[in-house]
Amino acid sequence: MVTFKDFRNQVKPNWCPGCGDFSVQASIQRAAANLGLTPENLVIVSGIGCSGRISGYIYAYGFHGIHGRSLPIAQGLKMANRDLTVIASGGDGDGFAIGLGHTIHAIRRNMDITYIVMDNQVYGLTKGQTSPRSDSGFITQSTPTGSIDQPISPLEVALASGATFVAQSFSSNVKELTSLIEEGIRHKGFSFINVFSPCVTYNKVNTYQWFKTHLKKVSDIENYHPFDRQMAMKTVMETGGLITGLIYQNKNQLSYQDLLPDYSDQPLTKANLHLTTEEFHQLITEFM
Amino acid sequence: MVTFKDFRNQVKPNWCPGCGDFSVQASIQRAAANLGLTPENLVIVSGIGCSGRISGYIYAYGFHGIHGRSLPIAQGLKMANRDLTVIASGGDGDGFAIGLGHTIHAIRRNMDITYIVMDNQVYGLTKGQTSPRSDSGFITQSTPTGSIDQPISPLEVALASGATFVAQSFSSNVKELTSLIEEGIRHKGFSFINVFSPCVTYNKVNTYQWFKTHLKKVSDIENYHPFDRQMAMKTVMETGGLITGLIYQNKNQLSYQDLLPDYSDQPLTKANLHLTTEEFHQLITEFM
Amino acid sequence: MRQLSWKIGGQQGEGIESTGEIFSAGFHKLGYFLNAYRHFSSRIKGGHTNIKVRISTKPIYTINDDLDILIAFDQETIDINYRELNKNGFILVDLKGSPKKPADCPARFYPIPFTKIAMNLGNVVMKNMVAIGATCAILDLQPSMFKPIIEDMFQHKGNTIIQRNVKALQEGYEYVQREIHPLQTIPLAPPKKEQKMYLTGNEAIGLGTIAAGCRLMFAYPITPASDIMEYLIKKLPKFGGTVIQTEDEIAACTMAIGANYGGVRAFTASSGPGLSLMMESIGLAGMTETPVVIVNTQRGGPSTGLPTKQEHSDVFAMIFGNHGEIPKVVIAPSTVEEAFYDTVEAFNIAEEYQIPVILLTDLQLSLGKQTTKPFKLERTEIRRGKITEEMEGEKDEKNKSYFKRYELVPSGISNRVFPGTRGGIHHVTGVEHDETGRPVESALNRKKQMDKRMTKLQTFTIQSPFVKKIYGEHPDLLLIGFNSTRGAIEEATERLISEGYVVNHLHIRLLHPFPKEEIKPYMEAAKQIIIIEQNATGQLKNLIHMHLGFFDRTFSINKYDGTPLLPNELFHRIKGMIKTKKEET
Amino acid sequence: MRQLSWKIGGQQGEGIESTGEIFSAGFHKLGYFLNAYRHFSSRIKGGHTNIKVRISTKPIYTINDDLDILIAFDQETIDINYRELNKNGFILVDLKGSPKKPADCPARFYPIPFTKIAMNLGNVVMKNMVAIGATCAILDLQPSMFKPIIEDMFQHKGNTIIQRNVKALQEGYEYVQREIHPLQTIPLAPPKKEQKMYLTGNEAIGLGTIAAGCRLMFAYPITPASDIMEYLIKKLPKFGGTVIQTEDEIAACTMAIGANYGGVRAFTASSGPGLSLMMESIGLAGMTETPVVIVNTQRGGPSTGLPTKQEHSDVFAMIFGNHGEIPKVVIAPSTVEEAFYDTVEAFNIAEEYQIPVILLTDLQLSLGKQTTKPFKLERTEIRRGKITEEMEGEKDEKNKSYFKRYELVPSGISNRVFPGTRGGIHHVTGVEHDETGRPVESALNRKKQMDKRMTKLQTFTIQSPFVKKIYGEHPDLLLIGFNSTRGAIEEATERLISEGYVVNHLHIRLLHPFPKEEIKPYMEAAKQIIIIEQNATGQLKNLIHMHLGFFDRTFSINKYDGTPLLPNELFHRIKGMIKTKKEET
Ligand SMILES: Cc1ncc(C[n+]2csc(CCOP(=O)(O)OP(=O)(O)O)c2C)c(N)n1
Ligand SMILES: Cc1ncc(C[n+]2csc(CCOP(=O)(O)OP(=O)(O)O)c2C)c(N)n1
Ligand code: SF4
Ligand code: SF4
Ligand SMILES: [Mg+2]
Ligand SMILES: [Mg+2]
Repeated sequence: MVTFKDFRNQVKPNWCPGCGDFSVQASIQRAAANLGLTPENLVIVSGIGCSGRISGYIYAYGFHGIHGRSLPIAQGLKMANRDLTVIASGGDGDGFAIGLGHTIHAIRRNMDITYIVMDNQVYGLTKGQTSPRSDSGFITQSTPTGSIDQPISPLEVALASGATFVAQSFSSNVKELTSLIEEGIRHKGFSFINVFSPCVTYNKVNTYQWFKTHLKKVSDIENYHPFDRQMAMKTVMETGGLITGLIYQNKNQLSYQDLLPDYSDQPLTKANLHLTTEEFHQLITEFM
Repeated sequence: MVTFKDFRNQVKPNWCPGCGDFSVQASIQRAAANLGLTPENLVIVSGIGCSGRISGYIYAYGFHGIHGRSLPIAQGLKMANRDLTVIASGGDGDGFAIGLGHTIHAIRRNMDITYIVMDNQVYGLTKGQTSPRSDSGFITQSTPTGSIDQPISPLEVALASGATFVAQSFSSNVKELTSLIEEGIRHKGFSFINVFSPCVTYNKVNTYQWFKTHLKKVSDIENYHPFDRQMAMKTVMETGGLITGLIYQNKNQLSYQDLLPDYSDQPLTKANLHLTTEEFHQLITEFM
Repeated sequence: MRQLSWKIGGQQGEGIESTGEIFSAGFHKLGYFLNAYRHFSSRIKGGHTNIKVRISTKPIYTINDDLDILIAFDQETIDINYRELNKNGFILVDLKGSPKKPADCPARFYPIPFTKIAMNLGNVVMKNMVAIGATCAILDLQPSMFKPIIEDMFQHKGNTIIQRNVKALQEGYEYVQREIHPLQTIPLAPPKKEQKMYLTGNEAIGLGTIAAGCRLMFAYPITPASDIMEYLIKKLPKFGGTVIQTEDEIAACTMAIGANYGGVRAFTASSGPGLSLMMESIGLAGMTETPVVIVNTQRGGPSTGLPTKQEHSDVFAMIFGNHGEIPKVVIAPSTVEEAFYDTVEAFNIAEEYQIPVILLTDLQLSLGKQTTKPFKLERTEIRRGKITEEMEGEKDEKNKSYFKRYELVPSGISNRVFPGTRGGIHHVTGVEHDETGRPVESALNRKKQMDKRMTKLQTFTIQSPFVKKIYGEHPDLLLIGFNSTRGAIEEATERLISEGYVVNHLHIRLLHPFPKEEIKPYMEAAKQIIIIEQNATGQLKNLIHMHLGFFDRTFSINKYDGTPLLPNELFHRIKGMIKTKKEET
Repeated sequence: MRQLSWKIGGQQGEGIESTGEIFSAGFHKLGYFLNAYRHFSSRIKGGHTNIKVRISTKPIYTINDDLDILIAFDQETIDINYRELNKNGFILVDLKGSPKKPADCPARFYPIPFTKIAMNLGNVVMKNMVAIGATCAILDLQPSMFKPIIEDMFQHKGNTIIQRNVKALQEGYEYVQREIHPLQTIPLAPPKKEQKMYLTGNEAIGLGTIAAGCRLMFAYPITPASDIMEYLIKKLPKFGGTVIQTEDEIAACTMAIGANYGGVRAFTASSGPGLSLMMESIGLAGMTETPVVIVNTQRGGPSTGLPTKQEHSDVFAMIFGNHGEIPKVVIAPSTVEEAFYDTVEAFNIAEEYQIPVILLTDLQLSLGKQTTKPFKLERTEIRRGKITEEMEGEKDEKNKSYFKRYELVPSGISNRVFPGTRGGIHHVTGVEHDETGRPVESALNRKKQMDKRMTKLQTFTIQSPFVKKIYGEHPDLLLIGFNSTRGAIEEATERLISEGYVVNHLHIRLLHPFPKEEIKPYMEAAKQIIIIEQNATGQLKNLIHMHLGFFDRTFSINKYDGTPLLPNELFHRIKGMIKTKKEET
């Protein structure tokens, strides 16, 4: 039997002690074990940021790409080998600033991959500038008098973009997070999971304590059911997005892979590259 | 008195006869005249696409930039000269494919500019490929068996991104469109206006006729009032976005210019560039 | 006549393009060698457009300067193009709009009621067929030769349409025969009968990718590259793959990188603006040693520039554009045939060396159509380089091993392994890393890994890194070019030789790493060297200076007005520059 | 001693950086010349970091290879750094963790209870102050000299904190005086008293932008450029402007272009990955003739590479990275002082020539601190080039005129006019255009506008396009470098001269357009030329080859392991390469 230890490696993360990303790492490892995945069939693609380092801390294939582009890399990979479990991951700057366009287009495309954002509402690796997730008024190196931009709402944007799986969690709640990641991986389509993952060094506002007092579980909301997109949107708007759990899932929408006409059932990576003489002949005859 | 003729130039648009963009052009000219703007204080910034050519067809300052970047150019310009009326414009590929990140960030930033998307649900200038606005199943050069991506909903995405002014119109309805552009320009903040502007050459589905039978005015919806964000979102979701009029406006949110601490009231472009000896001395003393 | 130059012009949207198609398809079927180039502008309807088709009994790699027959649908077409006409040329112009013959035009001028004939038959677009019919009369050919092509082309539109078009063809033919007296026909010499293909460079590239075993293309539309995706979206699904139209070029390139990392041959194609956006991704491919092929169909720059015009101004950007230093290969085919074979090789090189490979074409090659020998699958091969298959993975918890993806081997080329392979787990990162891909900042490791990467191409070359036509050991002139100017240079060379000059011609295929040692002897042997390129700053010239010097003997011919460089034009420019006396014979 | 080299090392997050700050601030106040460089890694807490401070009685432009005093908070610091120590050097190491002296270390080794003393005073971070106090004892200086600096630094934390830190300082001092016997102090020679500034290259650039009248910065955070935005966001609002943190570098660059078009001096700053993303925007600026200044603080490449390390690998990408051909200027300052004045000039050149200007620095210059002469506002000027003010606009409907923004004037530099100006209406586009900015595709217009743009820099140069130190007319050696290697090259030159070689040194400031004619005589005069740069492929060398050749006489010294090139190291590498016999005297 696989256990989460199978997904551990010998690398000591260089995150600050107490960083929220540790628990995200652990949750991915647990979810992978619970689902009985094997390390060689799991790929963690990540962006650049403190969070982006995660691909090096899990015993699985890992691709640490460039800032904001984890999703295109992950999608290209998934297209190449549909049998792999592909998890894309990165920070809130990575996914909602430089990578925002890709995030929304990946949501629209609905490939069967899982995207985990480690949302600390700040730029960690570059030493504490505002992120698109920073609250207005938030004071950072780049906004010494407080941010004046409206923060982005990941849940609203994901829902508005037609996401088929939207979840949110808090890195302290490893149990909830693990099970959401499992569900995300099981979901046949693009799964978007935003995780509040506190930066203990540069975000002194949205701390563990702050989240503990502000977050609410959707499972505690009466009559909430995550298959109603309008209800999901309404609830997100009403709560300012401070909810956790499975926010929305659409199980009916087919994934990109399943919609693609003539897309090989076998992983493309296993395909025979050589054309037959006949196939080639047919191709060139068009021009003869 | 200024009239729309003041905003006409001698250039004959190279759009196809019947292209929806002609009316968008006319509506901008009318709105500018109705508001009593002068050509030299109006700047049309545009992206690349058939739609992007619009900056050359209006007698005003015009900046035809690069694909997907009309909004950053427009924002930089507005920062330089807050007294100008800045209209950014472009196609649905420009604003929702390559430029989508900028669109949402511009919405968040809420500078006092007006953004008009000429939405023909296809790539015109590059000869008819799918755009992020193409319906699924839409057949184009790049999707001969029909698009399998979910189309983006401009209204949902704009609302979800915290837009303070969201409107939609149809290029056939010059009256409505003109008045929405006027309101957009008057709005103190970022105004997002999506315009269904049929491509008569490459979109044989979403035609003038199609829109005529499918669009509904929000003013015809009972009890609709555009100051309720939740109602706006709900209505957009229910109607599949096939509505026109002022969808949402938030008059209370200050614009970026108004929130920016110490931002010069005078256009920065008029500022004296020279430091006084004293100012300079103060700056370097810190390092002495 | 052994060759004929024909042009049809009118407004965009009038069907000029498909008329050119039909016309050349006819001659292709007869067995002639063709070369066609379309002049068009960056708008959908309206604006002058024309297609020039050159027909010959022997292989040709360029259109030419002259014109024998001009079909004009409007006065603008005459005004823009009549200067190209030969003295005995023909202008067949639509009577509608009362066309005028320019005063200084020596060609024969025949207004013909193209529109009227077509309208009588029910549809104005058929004026195109009328024009082809009229051309037949002048060439003394039976218009029925176009019937099968019309049938093929209009098959989906039904029989009536086909018949009407055939009628239009016939009426055009008959009108000329009936009304023009005396009609001095210009019959073409008969063609050699052998199998040929007639296609664009972009189509050849598309074919090449399939032959290379590429199964995924990721791309964002842009002129003049979009055809490649439009061709492949029709073909790749037949092989289980597909084309994904991405949100932008950054996504296109990084998706292609992701797919290659996953073990599938994948690529992207774009033009200047798209390539500029891919610079960061190209660096990622270089640093992570992930193969990726990128096609750049050059067009007029800078910025949006001249999207529908010919230029060669991205050479340096392709070689040096990304920040930091990576191994990279830039290949520039010069004919449709090369475009095919070089595409296959691009995939081989990318995988063998685990690097980004840029296939650099230009608008003239990519969009222009050429007759070529049928491509041979046997002439291609698939070489995937070092790939480690399934291995005994360490299953014991304590002893989990990482695969040395970046092992320091003398060649610099370590083994790749695809995700999903047992025992192959490793980490990939654009950050400097150790042998297993773990980010490491130490100076020692850095130097080793940097050297490893740069070693990969230390001795790299390809078979014939340049095409050479050598006519003498100590030539008066050495002409050097690349991409689609090849035909023009060859024809200019022939004329120079016929005037008694000794001229050699090198056409560079491998732009980077530059084959300097191989080229050097040819440069040393030449009295004067002229570097011919379609850009303003002389990028190939600078590359040659950088690697080889020869400042005293190198001269430049540059063209950057967006139009193709043509044989006569080039001949005259070269003649105006010749410093050396020709060898007395 | 005339100079001292001091280093403090420990884990990131332990306050090493601020200790270096305080330490050097003290000597700066005393009037010494300083140079400081921080070794750090791409993580927030943990991982070895150190700061090396060199203190001298005369100007210095680099840190050096040697070390007199090493303050170590852990064994790792000793192991990594002890080899730099002079024979008579000192290691002062925290007693905690039972440090061991490496067997081959000749320096004096004194474990001191830094942590314990600090803990006794209430906070472990004060071990830094204890260490500074200990250093004072060795230098025979009163620790009270640091009091005003501590007061300044901890002002906002209140009096108690200040007093405790002063106490920690004192106790460190006293501990050494009390416990180390015999204590061989190494007193510093007294400094020359004159006003000086002590700051980083990035701070100098920040100051330069303000002095240039720049009022808007648009940027996306990235090491090692972020400091510039962080400095300016504190200053620009005082002048009515601001810094906008954008969603990415493409937005940053295009916003800066928009603002410049609007008439405000605006810029962006980034490093390699950001610059790669800006290539398309840079082309837009070139094509639309919109001024824009872009700062590239180079770091280790390719891709994410070595974000906290020194390198020079973006030279070619800066000059040639964008597709298509535009006029562009690339300036590379080599000292903090030059960084300031060159920044001002960058804005002047951008506006005068209406082009993008890239200010190329490197990590060592951008983040390293240097003592420099106070900047003088009088030495700067603001030249905005040709700007048309308010004009008589055509008000009559029939006669609406367009301003000829791209008028074909001989210099190629037409008048600009800002939106909002009456009579100035025109169109701006990245598409090829006519004199009023209307998109035009004709070959004739294309050539004219292309020539116009390229003409702008035909004869361009700047005052001293390179810094020269000429010691002889026919030197044995000519050393050529750029950016922050200047100090190392100067010191190596001095040693070579002291050994009897005749050595000249050129340090290139204007990388593009390359000042080839000016440099040529110096190259011709030299027996051997060594080009020194921190990259693997020899980019400056290639640039020189391209423009000037001299293949037979040019040699390369490259370093690309991420660490700065230091004077001794360089001296030895040069000596190992010298081909020419030194002049007999
Ligand atoms: C193109 C590019 N621009 C900028 C950077 C610098 N950079 C590295 S990480 C980062 C943002 C980090 O924030 P986030 O994505 O929220 O991750 P976190 O560190 O907070 O986990 C930036 C701007 C880069 N590596 N590449
Ligand atoms: C970076 C870049 N990529 C691609 C292109 C090619 N291109 C020009 S316009 C366009 C899209 C046109 O679609 P849209 O924005 O919807 O405008 P429309 O023509 O439909 O009005 C594209 C892909 C380009 N100019 N620049
Ligand atoms: S800086 Fe913040 S996000 Fe980065 S490792 Fe430290 S706590 Fe985590
Ligand atoms: S192609 Fe479509 S969008 Fe472009 S001009 Fe023609 S009708 Fe308008
Ligand atoms: Mg973050
Ligand atoms: Mg469109």
